[in-house]
Amino acid sequence: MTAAQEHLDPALRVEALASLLTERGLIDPATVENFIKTYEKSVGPMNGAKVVARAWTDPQYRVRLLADGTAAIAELGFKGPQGEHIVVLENTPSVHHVVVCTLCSCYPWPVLGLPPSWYKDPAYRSRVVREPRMVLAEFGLMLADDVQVKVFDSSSEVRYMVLPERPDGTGHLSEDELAALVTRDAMVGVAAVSAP
Amino acid sequence: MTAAQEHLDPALRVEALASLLTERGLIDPATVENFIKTYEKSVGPMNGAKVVARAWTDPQYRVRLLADGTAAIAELGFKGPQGEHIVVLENTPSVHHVVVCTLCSCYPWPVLGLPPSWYKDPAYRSRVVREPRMVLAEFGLMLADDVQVKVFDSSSEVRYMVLPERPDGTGHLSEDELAALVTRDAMVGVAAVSAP
Amino acid sequence: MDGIHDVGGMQGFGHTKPLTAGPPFAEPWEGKAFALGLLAIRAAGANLHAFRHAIERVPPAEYLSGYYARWLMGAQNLLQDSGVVSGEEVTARAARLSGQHAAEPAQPELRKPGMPSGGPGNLRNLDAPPAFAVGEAVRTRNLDPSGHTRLPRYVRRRTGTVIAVQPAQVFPDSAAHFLGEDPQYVYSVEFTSRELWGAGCEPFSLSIDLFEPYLEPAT
Amino acid sequence: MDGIHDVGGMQGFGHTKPLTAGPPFAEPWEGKAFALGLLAIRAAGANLHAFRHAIERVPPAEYLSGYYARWLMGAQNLLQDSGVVSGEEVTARAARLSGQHAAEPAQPELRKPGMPSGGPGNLRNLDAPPAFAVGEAVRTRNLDPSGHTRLPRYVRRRTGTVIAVQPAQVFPDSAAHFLGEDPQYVYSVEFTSRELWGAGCEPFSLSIDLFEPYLEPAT
Repeated sequence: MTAAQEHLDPALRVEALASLLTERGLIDPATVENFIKTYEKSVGPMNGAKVVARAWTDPQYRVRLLADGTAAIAELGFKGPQGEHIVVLENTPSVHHVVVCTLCSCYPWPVLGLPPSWYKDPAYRSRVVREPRMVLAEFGLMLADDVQVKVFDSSSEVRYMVLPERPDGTGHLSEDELAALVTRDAMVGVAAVSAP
Repeated sequence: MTAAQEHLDPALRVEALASLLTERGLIDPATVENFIKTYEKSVGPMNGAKVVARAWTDPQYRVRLLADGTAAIAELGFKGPQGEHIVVLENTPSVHHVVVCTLCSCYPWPVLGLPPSWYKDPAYRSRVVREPRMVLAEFGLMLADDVQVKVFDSSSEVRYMVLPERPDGTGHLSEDELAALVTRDAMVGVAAVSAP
Repeated sequence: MDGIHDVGGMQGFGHTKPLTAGPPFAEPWEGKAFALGLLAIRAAGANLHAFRHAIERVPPAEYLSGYYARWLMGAQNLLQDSGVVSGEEVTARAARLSGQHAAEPAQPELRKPGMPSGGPGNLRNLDAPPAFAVGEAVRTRNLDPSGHTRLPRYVRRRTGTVIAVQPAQVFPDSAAHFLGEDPQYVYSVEFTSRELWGAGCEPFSLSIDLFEPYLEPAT
Repeated sequence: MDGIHDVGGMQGFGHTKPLTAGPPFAEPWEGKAFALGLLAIRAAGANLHAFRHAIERVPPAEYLSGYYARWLMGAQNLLQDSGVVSGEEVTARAARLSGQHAAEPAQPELRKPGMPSGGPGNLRNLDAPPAFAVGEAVRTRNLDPSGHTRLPRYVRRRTGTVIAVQPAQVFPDSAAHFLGEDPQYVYSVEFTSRELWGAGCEPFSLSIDLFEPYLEPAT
């Protein structure tokens, strides 16, 4: 069941595999570079932030986003791998959502890019389904006792994104200015968005 | 909950700890040596083998051993740490017992000494409670389909030792000669005893 | 498979890592490993589910050594399984790249899996209606598959409530082993924390997306 | 504690190691580590249960690095908890022993636990009779303690039969945390493999020794 592999430094393993696969015409180094560039430059939490800012400023968009996340997100041009069916969870003063993937590290790539280190770490994956308030407090997010905590474990191809609460005192900000406030962590549900 | 410790080579960690504890008068290097010698020389499976050989040759001892393992084993002078309450499980042509400690590596030290590497390894601990026949086959012990397999997980201070079946063709052997045939593995239940 | 990957509810992993906003790839090899993992799926004739299972099969100590390290070893598992490259080839090539002399072993024989695809992605349409409805009480079955599954240990043998019916999807337990797509409805099932962890735990609810074969009506 | 130590039924650890009849200690440091672990219990004013829990608290990747390595880190956990030595002291001493210059930090303040002992060993006599009898059907409670426990995950929420009443013993869940001996009867409870692992597993029975508070009558 377990596949034995020679112990290798991963940086060396990747070169060995890439060299063999390239030689056999199975991968193209340009495609590799393109994948890396895509997730370094074009696909990241700035996409999700635009979705959130739009939902905060356009009530009808917000309704569409909560009813059919995938379609509403595609309106802004965001789709692709790990985004076949995206459900948006709205945080309110009384309900706080937080997302995890305990079995691997499933994450809504089109809106948030690739998952950060803490999301993939066994500490987060193991603990947030057992003691979410403790984990959130460790991250600096203190929730009032009367806030309901709802944890979502992404175990199928459904991907979850949190629509955080719009902070007070941001009524005068433009959609772009609002988007600049929205963090990746808030869209996973481990932080709140702060006014500037 | 988890205690962070600097990463150290264990051979160096043991020297550092021994040096600090000796300096503080909390351990005596002679005691350390004595512990090591005891489990290298005096306490090991040769003790259990004597118990088994006695049970094979003295029917009344066998009855006492199965009724109160601790007392019958003490008759031969074997007792001490990890032997407060020893239960002996008798293998027969129709029932095969095998012992494990899934949570750590509990083992009946007075009769078997310290546990071998395979007993402490997560592969054995994880698998023998889920696919014991497969594990026994991997060790080379093939059981007929009509043999009942009974796995014992040592999760309290009760310690288990298996009384293996006496092999055929050993009627002429003395108790000492029989004891020489009995292996540690047979007394854990992962092997049978073979005639010489 | 009750592997090291199934960490939900486990204890002893210590504090969470800080919420730093670093780049997606901390080191250049990580980016390459990421791309190579995705490309290995195609090169091996495999699928996403088989790739996840290949990562689950990385030995526990190596699994815990880091995300892109296990991702890469998972990719190599897929390629080995399909006979695209052998472990010996990787070892020899690594040695040569390190400036050592190493004979290059012969290429293995290709043995790519064959499984008809119902189309791109994992969402599928089913003619039959879903077996469970929103609001219904369901219980996770006493299942313990030794292969790939998306029913983690911490929600097994538990009773919860369906809060959403999600689109039908390719069944990972089947597709990971190239036994067909066997698409199934998926339900978001909500459990109380008390049902999961007993009295004395924090009050919260947990929702997880479970495939229809994992569930039975709660009685 | 649902830690890395609770491996019963886990998959992915590969083949068993061969049944070689090597010496008890493969290398000299292992013998020293063994002795030091036992002596650390006394030096720390702790007990066997606290030592087991100290090993359980070794971080998972280190836990998997080997038996005497985790045993030794467990011993250090005990000594640190009791303020007998600090981690900084161990690091500094290790550096000095390796020929490096390292300032020796101040000794920590002793904070040894205090728990009255009911005598040597772990067997105790109880006035009250055992709650369960041989032949009785029992169910493991929905317990999930975050501290030390001897109720592994793979037998939780399962129904079995008492096959032996064992002597009452110091309760590990209490003693490991120095909360008193709280002795309890122990029952050998037998489960069918099907109850543990569902349909399709090998037929066998599993017996495990469970403390009375882990059990309730099966209804």
